[in-house]
Amino acid sequence: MEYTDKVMDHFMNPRNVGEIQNADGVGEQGNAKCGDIMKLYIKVEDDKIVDAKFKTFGCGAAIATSSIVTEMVKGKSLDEAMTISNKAVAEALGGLPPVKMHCSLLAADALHKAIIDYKVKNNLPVDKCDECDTCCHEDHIHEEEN
Amino acid sequence: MEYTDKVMDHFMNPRNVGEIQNADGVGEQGNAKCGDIMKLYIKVEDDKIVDAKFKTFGCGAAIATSSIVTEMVKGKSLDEAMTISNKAVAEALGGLPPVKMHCSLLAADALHKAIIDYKVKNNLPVDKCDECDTCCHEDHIHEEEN
Amino acid sequence: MSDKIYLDHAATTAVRQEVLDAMLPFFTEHFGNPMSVHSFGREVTKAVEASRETIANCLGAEPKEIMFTSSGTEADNWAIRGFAQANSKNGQHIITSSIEHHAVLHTCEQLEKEGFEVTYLPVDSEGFVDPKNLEEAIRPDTILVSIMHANNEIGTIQPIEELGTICRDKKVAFHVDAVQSAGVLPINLKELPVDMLSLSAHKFYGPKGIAALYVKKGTRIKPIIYGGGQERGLRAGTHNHAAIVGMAKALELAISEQEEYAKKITDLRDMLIDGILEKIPHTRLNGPRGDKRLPNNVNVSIQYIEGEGILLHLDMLGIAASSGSACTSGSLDPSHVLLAIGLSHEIAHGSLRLSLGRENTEEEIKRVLEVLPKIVKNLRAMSPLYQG
Amino acid sequence: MSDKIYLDHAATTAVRQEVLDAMLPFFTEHFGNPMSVHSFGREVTKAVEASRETIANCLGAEPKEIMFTSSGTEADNWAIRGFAQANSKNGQHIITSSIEHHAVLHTCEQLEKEGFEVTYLPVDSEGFVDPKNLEEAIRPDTILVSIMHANNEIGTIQPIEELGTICRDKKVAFHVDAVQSAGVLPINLKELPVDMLSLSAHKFYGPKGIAALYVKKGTRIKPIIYGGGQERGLRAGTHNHAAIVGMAKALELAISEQEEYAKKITDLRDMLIDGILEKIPHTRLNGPRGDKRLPNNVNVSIQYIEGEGILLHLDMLGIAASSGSACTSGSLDPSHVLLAIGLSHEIAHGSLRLSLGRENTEEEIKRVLEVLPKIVKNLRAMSPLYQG
Ligand SMILES: Cc1ncc(COP(=O)(O)O)c(C=O)c1O
Ligand SMILES: Cc1ncc(COP(=O)(O)O)c(C=O)c1O
Repeated sequence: MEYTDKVMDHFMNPRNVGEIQNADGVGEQGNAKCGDIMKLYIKVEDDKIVDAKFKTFGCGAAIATSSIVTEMVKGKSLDEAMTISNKAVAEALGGLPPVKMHCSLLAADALHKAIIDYKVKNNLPVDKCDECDTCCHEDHIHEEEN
Repeated sequence: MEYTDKVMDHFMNPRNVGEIQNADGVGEQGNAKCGDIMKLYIKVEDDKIVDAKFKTFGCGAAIATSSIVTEMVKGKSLDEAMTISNKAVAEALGGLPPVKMHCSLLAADALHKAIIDYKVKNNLPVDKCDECDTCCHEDHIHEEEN
Repeated sequence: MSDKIYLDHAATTAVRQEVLDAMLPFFTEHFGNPMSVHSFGREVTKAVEASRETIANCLGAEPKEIMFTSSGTEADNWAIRGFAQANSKNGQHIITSSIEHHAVLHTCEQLEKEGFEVTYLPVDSEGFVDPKNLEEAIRPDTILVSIMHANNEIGTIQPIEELGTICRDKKVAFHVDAVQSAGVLPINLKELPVDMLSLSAHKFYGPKGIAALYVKKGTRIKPIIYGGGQERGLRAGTHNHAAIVGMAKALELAISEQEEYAKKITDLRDMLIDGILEKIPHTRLNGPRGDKRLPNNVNVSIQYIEGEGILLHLDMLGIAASSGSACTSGSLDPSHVLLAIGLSHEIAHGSLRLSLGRENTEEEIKRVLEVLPKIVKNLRAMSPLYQG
Repeated sequence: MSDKIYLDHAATTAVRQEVLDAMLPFFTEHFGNPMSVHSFGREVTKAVEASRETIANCLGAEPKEIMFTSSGTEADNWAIRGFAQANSKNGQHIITSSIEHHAVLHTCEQLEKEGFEVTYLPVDSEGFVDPKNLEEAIRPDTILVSIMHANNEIGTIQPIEELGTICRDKKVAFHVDAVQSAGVLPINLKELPVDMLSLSAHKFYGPKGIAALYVKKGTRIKPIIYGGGQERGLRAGTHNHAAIVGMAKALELAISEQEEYAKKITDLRDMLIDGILEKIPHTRLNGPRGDKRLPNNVNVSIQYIEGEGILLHLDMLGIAASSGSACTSGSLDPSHVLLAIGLSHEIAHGSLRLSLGRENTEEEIKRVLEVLPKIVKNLRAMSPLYQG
C-alpha cells in the first residue's frame, strides 16, 4: 500500500481543518467503530458553497479525502457539489490504494449529507441520496491488502 | 547420508574380489531387482574357511560389506563364521548409514548361505538359518534418508 | 539507516552482519543439494545438520526434533493441521486462544470448515489465558491445544509451563507459537511440557524464509507439503541451507546475549511506556507491565485518533512503528487482540505498537517521546471525537 | 571449486554472483516487512513488486498472476491441492503422468486418500505423454490436469501446448511443473494454454527457498498456508524478499542469455551422450535425442552395475553427478521415471544422470569421458551379472 504524493500532502498539511460556527449545513459520515468519522461543515451563500471545513477521525486517506473535498466544493453551486462523486475525490488525489477506496466514499457522502442538511433546514426539495449508508462496508477489498 | 572412511576404503579398494574356481561353498543373496546381488565363494579346509572371494552388484555399502566379510571369515571355523551377524559386519565398517543397514544384512546372509551350501554338499547337519530370506525388505528405513 | 529509528522489531528484524557472514559461503560456493551423493551435497548436509544441532541445543531439544520450514506461519500451519490430521481418530477438538497470530487462528478456522471443532479461549484485560479456563475446556475428544508463548501485539507472556502441565495431565498435545519469544526469552524444552513449538529466524536477526518447528519425539504429525524425502519424509522441498545456517547463527548469538539484552531492552521499554503515559493524556498501556511482558514490546492506545495517522507522521520523521500486527496492517478491522482484551473498536483503532531491538538507544527513545506528543496533539485537533 | 566438475545442475545450481550482489542489500539494510506502513516496509514492497513484474515479464504473465512460494515443491502442492479443494464441487478427478516429480505424485496420492480420483497417464519409451491418452482420460468430472514441462531425470520435453489445448477444449484446468525448464526453455504464457505453472529459483542460479506459482487470472485456488494477508490473502508468511529479488535477477539473466546458453549446452550434452555410448558398451540413453530433450540433460543406463558405485567413484575424482532425481537419491527403489519408460529394475538401478550448467566446459566433458569408462570397467569386473 502506498499513498500518492498528493495524498501525503493533504494528510500532512490538511486544508480547512476545523468547525464552522453556525454552519449552514453539517454532514457526518462513518462511525468510530469502523475507524473513521468525518464531519463536514459548509457555509452557503446564493446557492453557492462559500466555505467548507472538516474534522476527521480516521486513517491517512480519510484525512486527505476530507481535506481535498473541502477544497473541491468551495465556489461550487450546491447542484454542482452534489455531483462530486467518490471517484472524483479519489482521482483528485491521484488515486488511492484499493484497500483505501472506501475512504473516498466517506468524503463524498459527508459532503452530500451536509448539502442535504442545508436543504432540509431551508425547506428546499431534496433528492434522495441512496449512497449515504456506507459503514463498515462488507465489500472491503481485502484482496489487495499488500 | 555419509559413509565412514572404512566403508570408503573397502569400496574403493575391495579385498578378495573374484570367484573361486571349484569353491567348496557358494552363497548368493539379493537380486538385481532390489539393486543388490552378492555372491560369496568360500574354500574350506579342516572345518576352517581358508579363502573367500566375492562378486557384488550393488551400492557402495553392498560392495564394502562384501569386501569386509571376506576378510572377517578368513581363518575362522565354520561355526565361528556362522555367528558373524549383520550387526558385526556393520560394526566392523565403523557403522553404516541407517538407510543402508540392509546391505550388511545381505553380506552376512550370503556368508551363511555359502556355509550351508558347503555343509549340504558334504552331508553335514544344517541348522536352519531363519534370516536368509531378505530381499527388498519391507522395512527399508525411509525415515532416515537424508 | 542514518538517523532513522526502527521500532518495528516485532514485524521483522535486520539480518545481523555476523549472520550474513556465516551465510555467504553457502550461496555461491557451497551450494549443493544435501540430498545428493557427492561432495557438493555432503558439505551442505554437514552444514544443515550442524545448524539443526545448534538450534536444538539452544532450545534444549534433540536435533531430530527440529524440522525446518519456510516461515513461522508454515510452522504454525503444520503443527496444527499436521497434528490434527494425524490424530483425528482420537478426537476432533482443538483449543486455542482468541489472541493467537492469524497463522494459528486462520488455520483453526479452516479446520472448522473441514469438520474439526475449535474452542477459542478468552483472555483477561492484560491478555492472559486463565489456566482454569483451559482445564475446563479440555474434553475427552480434545487432541491439541495451541497457545502462543508471547503475544506479538501486546507482549503478554503466557504461563506456558502451567498450561502445558494441564495438557500433559489430560494427555492432550500442546503446541506453542514461540515466534515472538524465541531468542528473547529463555526456552528449555527439556523441562517445558511442550510437544511442538514454532520459531522464525527473521524475528531474531536471522534471515527471512526460514523457520523451524520443534516436534517432540513420539509426536505423530502428517506432512502438509508432500514431495521428496527431506526432513525425514515429513516436509518436502530442497533445503534452504544458507538460510538454515543463518538461523542457527542468529539463534546462537541471541541466546548467548539473552540476559544482557533483556536487561537493556527492558529499561528502554519501561522508559518509553512511562514517558508516553506521562506526556500524553488519554492513553492506556495494552498488555501487562513487568516481567510478564516481552522486554521489547510497547503497545498503547491513544484515544480520539486513529493509528495509521500516527504511523504516517512518525514515518515522515523517519520513525518506523506499527499499529497492531504488521501482518494485519493492511486490514481495516481493528486488531483482534485488542478487541479480545476488551477495548472498544474506537480505542482499538488508535493503538500504536513500538517494538524495540538490539540497536535502539536511549537517545532514540527520547526522540520518540519528544515528537509523539506533538503528533498526537495535531491529530486530536483534527478529530471530531476530541473535545480538547 | 578448483578442479571439481559439477554435473548435477538438475538437482540445484550455485547462486550467480550477480544474483547474490542484487540480494545483499536486502539482508542488513533494506530488511523491512512489506506489510508495514513505514519507509522500511515500503522500500521492500517496491523491491518485491518490481521483482514480481520482472518475473511476470520473463514468462509473458501479469504481475498479479505471479505468487511467491518457498519451493517448487510448495508451488506444486499448492497448485494441485489448492485447485482441487477450491473446485471439488465441479468434480474430483485429476489427471497427471507417471513420471512427474514426487512433489506432484505424492500430493496426488495424498488427495486420493482424501477422496479424489487420480489417473496417472503412462509415457512411451522416451518419456512422452501421448496427447491422445490425455484426451481419452478426461472425464466429465475431471477438474485438473498436471503435466510437467521437462522431466528432471531424463530431460523429456512434453508437448505442453498440445496437451494444454486439449484441456482448454474440454474446459479442464492445466498445471505445468516447469521447475526444470524455467530459464532454460522459452515459456510464453501469453500464448500457452496453461492455467498454473511452477518454477523454482535454485534451478536457474537463483537462491534456494524461493519459487513461484503462476496462477492465471480467474483461476480459483484455495490457500494451503493460512495466516497473514500476504500474496493477496492466498499464501501467508512474511515475504522472503531478498530471495525474491534474487529470483527475479536470476530469471532475467537466464532469459536474456537463453538462446546462446541453449546452443552451447546442447553441444556439450551431445558430445557427452555420444562419447558415453561410443566408449562404454552395454549402455543406453534414457529419454529422447534432439530438441525434445532438455539441452542440459544426459541420462544413461549402464548395464550390470549399480548407480551409486559410479557416483562414489566419480565423487572421489571430484565429479558430481546423480543417479535418478537428487530428491530420491536416498531412497532404495529405482527411479519411478526409469521404470515408467519401461526399464527393468536391474537396468534402472544402473542409471547415471549428468546435468550440465553454465560453467561446464568441453575440457570437463572430455575428462568425464576419460574416467567414466575406467570406473565402469572396474565395477563390472566386480559384478556377478557381467560375463565380461
Ligand atoms: C506470534 C507470531 N506467530 C507467527 C508469525 C508468523 O511468522 P512468519 O512471519 O515467519 O511467517 C508471527 C510473525 O508475524 C508472529 O508474530
Ligand atoms: C520437476 C521438478 N519439480 C519440482 C521440484 C521441486 O522443486 P524444489 O526443489 O524447489 O522444491 C524439482 C526439483 O527437485 C523438480 O525437478
